[in-house]
Amino acid sequence: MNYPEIVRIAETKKETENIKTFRFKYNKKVRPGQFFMVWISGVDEIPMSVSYTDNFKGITVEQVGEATKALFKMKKGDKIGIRGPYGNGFKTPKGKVLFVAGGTGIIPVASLIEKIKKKNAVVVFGAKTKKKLFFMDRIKKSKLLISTDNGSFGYHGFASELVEEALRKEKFNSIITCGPEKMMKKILDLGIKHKIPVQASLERFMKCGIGICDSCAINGYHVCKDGPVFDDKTLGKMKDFGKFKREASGRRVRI
Amino acid sequence: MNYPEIVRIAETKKETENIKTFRFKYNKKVRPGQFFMVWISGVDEIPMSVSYTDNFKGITVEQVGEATKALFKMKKGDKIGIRGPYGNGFKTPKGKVLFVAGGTGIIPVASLIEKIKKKNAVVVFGAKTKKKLFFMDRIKKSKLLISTDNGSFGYHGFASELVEEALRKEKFNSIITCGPEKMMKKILDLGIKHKIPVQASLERFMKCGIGICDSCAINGYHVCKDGPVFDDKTLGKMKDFGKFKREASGRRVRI
Amino acid sequence: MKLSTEISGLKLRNPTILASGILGETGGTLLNVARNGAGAVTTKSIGIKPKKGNKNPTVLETEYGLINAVGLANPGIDNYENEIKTALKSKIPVIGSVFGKNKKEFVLVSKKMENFGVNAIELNMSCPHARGYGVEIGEDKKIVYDIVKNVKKTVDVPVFVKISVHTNILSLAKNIEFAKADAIVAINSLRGMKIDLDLKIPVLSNKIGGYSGPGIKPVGVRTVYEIASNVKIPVIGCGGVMNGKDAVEYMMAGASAVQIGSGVYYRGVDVFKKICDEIKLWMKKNGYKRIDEIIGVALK
Amino acid sequence: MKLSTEISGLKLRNPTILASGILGETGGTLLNVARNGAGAVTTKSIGIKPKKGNKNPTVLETEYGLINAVGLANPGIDNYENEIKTALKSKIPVIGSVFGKNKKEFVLVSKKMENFGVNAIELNMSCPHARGYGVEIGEDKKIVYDIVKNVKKTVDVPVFVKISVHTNILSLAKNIEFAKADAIVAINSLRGMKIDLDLKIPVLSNKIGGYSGPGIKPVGVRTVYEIASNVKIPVIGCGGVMNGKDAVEYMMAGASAVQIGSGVYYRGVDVFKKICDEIKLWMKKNGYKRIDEIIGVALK
Ligand SMILES: Cc1cc2nc3c(=O)[nH]c(=O)nc-3n(C[C@H](O)[C@H](O)[C@H](O)COP(=O)(O)OP(=O)(O)OC[C@H]3O[C@@H](n4cnc5c(N)ncnc54)[C@H](O)[C@@H]3O)c2cc1C
Ligand SMILES: Cc1cc2nc3c(=O)[nH]c(=O)nc-3n(C[C@H](O)[C@H](O)[C@H](O)COP(=O)(O)OP(=O)(O)OC[C@H]3O[C@@H](n4cnc5c(N)ncnc54)[C@H](O)[C@@H]3O)c2cc1C
Ligand SMILES: Cc1cc2nc3c(=O)[nH]c(=O)nc-3n(C[C@H](O)[C@H](O)[C@H](O)COP(=O)(O)O)c2cc1C
Ligand SMILES: Cc1cc2nc3c(=O)[nH]c(=O)nc-3n(C[C@H](O)[C@H](O)[C@H](O)COP(=O)(O)O)c2cc1C
Ligand code: FES
Ligand code: FES
Repeated sequence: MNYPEIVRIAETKKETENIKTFRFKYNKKVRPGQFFMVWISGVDEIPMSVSYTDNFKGITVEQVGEATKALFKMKKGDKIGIRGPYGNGFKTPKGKVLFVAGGTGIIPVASLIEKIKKKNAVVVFGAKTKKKLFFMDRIKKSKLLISTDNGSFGYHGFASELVEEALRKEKFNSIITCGPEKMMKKILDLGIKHKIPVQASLERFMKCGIGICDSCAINGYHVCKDGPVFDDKTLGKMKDFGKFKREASGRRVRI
Repeated sequence: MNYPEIVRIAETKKETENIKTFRFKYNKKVRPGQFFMVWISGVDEIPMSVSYTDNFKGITVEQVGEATKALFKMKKGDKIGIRGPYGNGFKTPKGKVLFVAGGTGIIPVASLIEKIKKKNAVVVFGAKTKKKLFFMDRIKKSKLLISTDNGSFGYHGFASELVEEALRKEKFNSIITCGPEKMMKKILDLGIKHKIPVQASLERFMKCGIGICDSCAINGYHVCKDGPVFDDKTLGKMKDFGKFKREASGRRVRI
Repeated sequence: MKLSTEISGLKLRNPTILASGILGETGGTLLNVARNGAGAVTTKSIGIKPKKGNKNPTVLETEYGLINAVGLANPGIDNYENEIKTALKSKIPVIGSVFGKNKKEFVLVSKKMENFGVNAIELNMSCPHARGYGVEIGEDKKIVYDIVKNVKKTVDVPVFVKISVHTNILSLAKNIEFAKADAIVAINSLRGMKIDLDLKIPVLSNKIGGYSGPGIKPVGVRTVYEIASNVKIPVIGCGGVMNGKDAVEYMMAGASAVQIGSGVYYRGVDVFKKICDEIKLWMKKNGYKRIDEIIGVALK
Repeated sequence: MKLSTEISGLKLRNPTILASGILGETGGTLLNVARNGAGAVTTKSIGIKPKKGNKNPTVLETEYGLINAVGLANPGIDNYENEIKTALKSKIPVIGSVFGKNKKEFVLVSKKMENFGVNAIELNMSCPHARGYGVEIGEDKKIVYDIVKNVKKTVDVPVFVKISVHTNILSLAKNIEFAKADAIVAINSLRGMKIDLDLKIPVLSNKIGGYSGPGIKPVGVRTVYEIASNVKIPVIGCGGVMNGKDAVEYMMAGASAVQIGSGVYYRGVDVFKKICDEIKLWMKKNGYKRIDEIIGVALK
């Protein structure tokens, strides 16, 4: 039944100044890339990628507004409602994989990176500053290419530039990306150019999470059900990808 | 689901001037003594014992009022609604069995008689006149003791008198009876006197057939669900047995 | 674990009450229901005269509940004394359900019920399918007010008013409170229909019937919540209570007790015992000691 | 097998219509629903201004249906032209659902909807949970009459009126007919509630929501039957249509077509195709050639 199960927070961990991980027991099977609807009672219910997909599940939250702020205040033992997992999740890629994460985009891909053989994964991870890098422990066994917008760590510039370089140097069988949509649009274009299949994980405003309210619609697709992960072919048909999103009211606005 | 299945009458057979058998396909398993709720659409839905319990089911109907009259007019191919089987049915008796049927009381017991070894069954069957005897083919392999109220066939008198005689002559392990309630009361008393377990099949006004409307109540028992077959112990606790019944309104009236 | 509850002075050993019209026509059956653990029993709705009710089919199962149009069949108040007397042997409260065409009938039958010894009266103003009774009366809040007021003047036992889902539930509830009723029972079954696809007619002889059972629970809980948020007299929840959790949900919504009807069909006559056990289990798991700690917790 | 039907001049290739508020906010999705076999699509209810709606949780599953309180979230009529334009590419009828606080808003939004090219207008007078809209308007049959009459004066496309379960459904339906509406859509979801036992609060942020899905079908069928027995304008059935047999049941009760909402959740977006196939199968088995042979057969 698509109804929240109340779980108690078992562990919290500060990842950066405004990103925190919450761990709890929740027994349903989850694939990397799927998400939960997380109910903070009295406040809101919001979509959150599953950041730890084993039985001791986790979500990793960036504080951006009211609901995430309320969640941030919660401690071990506090109750939250979880329903899901929802969405398709990533298809497990074969061969050599290029992961491209921008900022909190690392959250849904980290558990997938952990599942890929070390020698098969190259991870490009871009953040604004050094302080905003997190999950480094989880991804460090793979080959890492880090960028920061201000050069405080790694390459000084955008992740997409590192990607172009990587694609020139090595052959990849698959690209997996999550991050700001404009960044993902660039990565998609690079993938098409190099004829490498791309999977990108999208975000849209969500209410039901189960494909009926239409609030997460993008050109006839539903991010909650058909996505959040879409392949290059589907992304190619989405005229709004990288350009328009929808507000809570359903109004179409520029990204 | 306790909802009528619409079946087509496959065969009708006149048993006596005002008793007819209707056969139809209905796949649920039935025990002798159980009954159906039979829906004659636009008229009524009435309880009817299952007279043939194999897959080609049958009910055998005495025309007494509006619904049975409407049913009598129905022909092969006409539709009736069947739900059930309801009630407990007879417990298959062990050892030597005395069957005591009065009038239409033969209907629910005939299929049980057929299942009992010939040498183990003695059947007392009482009717008003010779013309009102039916199902003789089905029970004739057993030892038959027939009575008619007017002496037009067999013993001239009541079935209960034949029963007293049979009980004097032979030892029985079990008595099974169905017929007018005053007759069954006598049989019960005889059974108790001779210390022979009795099963009697009762009739009460029925609506739901599934134990919730209380219209078939007798001293806290429900004929549709706890019965229609009751054993001597339970019958002994029923103060109304043989004395009172209830009308459609629930009013308690003398039998 | 304390399951006992109280409704305007009426003490119940537990909050499960047999709803009117299910197994409640005869005294022997009411006794049997008491033996199976009910906290109180409600009689079938009784009127001024014997009434045969509708032709069958009158009660059937549908996908998520039952559908019935028994048609207020009842033996009439003057034939009902012995049933009440038998039921009273149970020692648990017996609630006499009363219906009528008008104030006069309601008052008369209620008075006789009281004389027979019932511990409370329930005015059925919500039968979903009997013309001229029930919903048509329950619809008009002025008539309801008038009937309740007059019954209250006539009898001393607590008077409950059973209502149906109503477009304007709040003003109706307030009028009932204003008329000094002792509790509101909500909800009766919903007006529903099932059409037989094979015969192409409504399956109930009365065509329209009352839809009860698990499928109506969200409507019942909502109605109880709305009433409990707006009046001070106790509310008794009814509609789709199948298990202990359903009972707890109604109580959180503000019900002081719950009535169980279709649950008898789905789980047997010992549904009362079963539900009490389930409530206890739930209370234990959640650290509750007394049932009244639960009542109304979800009302903000 | 002829599945086509007609509602006051609006021709549908089959009698399955997407109900308002399910998958109907964006043009792209409406197109996709058309591709999945719907006979017509209804937009989400659109108002005069953008409206965020309620905070989540707004849509959840409950035992026998869904419960939602989206709160009439919508981009506002002035942002809706492109959605309609996209939907119209489907070539099947697009029904613009309209809500408002008062006559002025209903008329204004309806007029704009018509200008955008919709093939019919549906006036939502029955949202079960948004204060000041919906049920509160639909309750007053005089207001309903007034709004319908004025919208009819303003637009040329057929006007449908969607109503809720209402204590006095017949006088409401007659007023709608009298105001010259082209069809009545019945029913919207029922006012319901689900309380979370763990957190002890209503689970929807709005507390009360609309209960839809299989659990409400008997109420919907009854309402359609009662309306169809009493007015001459077409009725569109809605509420718990999950499969072909449910659709046939509604049509027997007098519905010229059915709307499907929660069915999308239970059976996927291709529920329209599936139901049409099931209707055909049923027709074949039962010797029907045209869908209009079924419509209303159960009305005596
Ligand atoms: C599939 C998916 C996975 C996500 N995974 C993560 C994650 O792992 N970690 C993380 O920190 N964030 C994630 N998000 C984003 C997260 O849902 C929002 O940051 C959060 O809802 C903000 O809520 P708020 O009340 O704090 O902010 P608000 O002040 O309400 O809004 C801030 C921003 O969050 C967006 N937002 C608000 N409510 C919703 C909603 N119901 N659905 C989608 N967006 C919303 C708004 O569009 C706005 O841009 C994910 C979103 C989606 C759709
Ligand atoms: C468990 C059970 C098994 C039965 N088996 C048979 C059978 O195999 N063959 C047979 O001919 N008859 C059987 N009957 C009796 C049969 O149900 C009635 O004869 C029939 O209902 C009469 O209907 P009517 O409309 O023709 O008569 P009416 O004119 O309506 O009534 C005539 C008599 O039938 C009784 N009756 C009417 N409706 C019902 C009802 N819903 N439930 C019970 N009694 C009713 C009335 O009490 C009345 O005494 C059985 C009854 C029961 C309870
Ligand atoms: C067969 C049947 C008969 C009923 N008869 C009555 C009645 O006589 N008086 C009354 O107030 N309610 C009557 N009801 C309604 C129930 O008391 C109850 O309000 C309704 O069934 C909802 O509860 P439930 O879902 O637990 O069944 C009847 C219900 C059923 C199923
Ligand atoms: C999530 C959701 C949103 C809805 N939004 C609207 C709406 O905006 N306007 C409207 O008229 N009905 C709305 N409804 C009601 C449906 O159109 C429909 O009347 C109701 O769900 C019953 O049909 P169903 O059982 O097929 O779902 C909504 C229903 C759901 C489940
Ligand atoms: S969130 Fe409702 S359709 Fe995706
Ligand atoms: S017929 Fe309804 S209880 Fe037996």
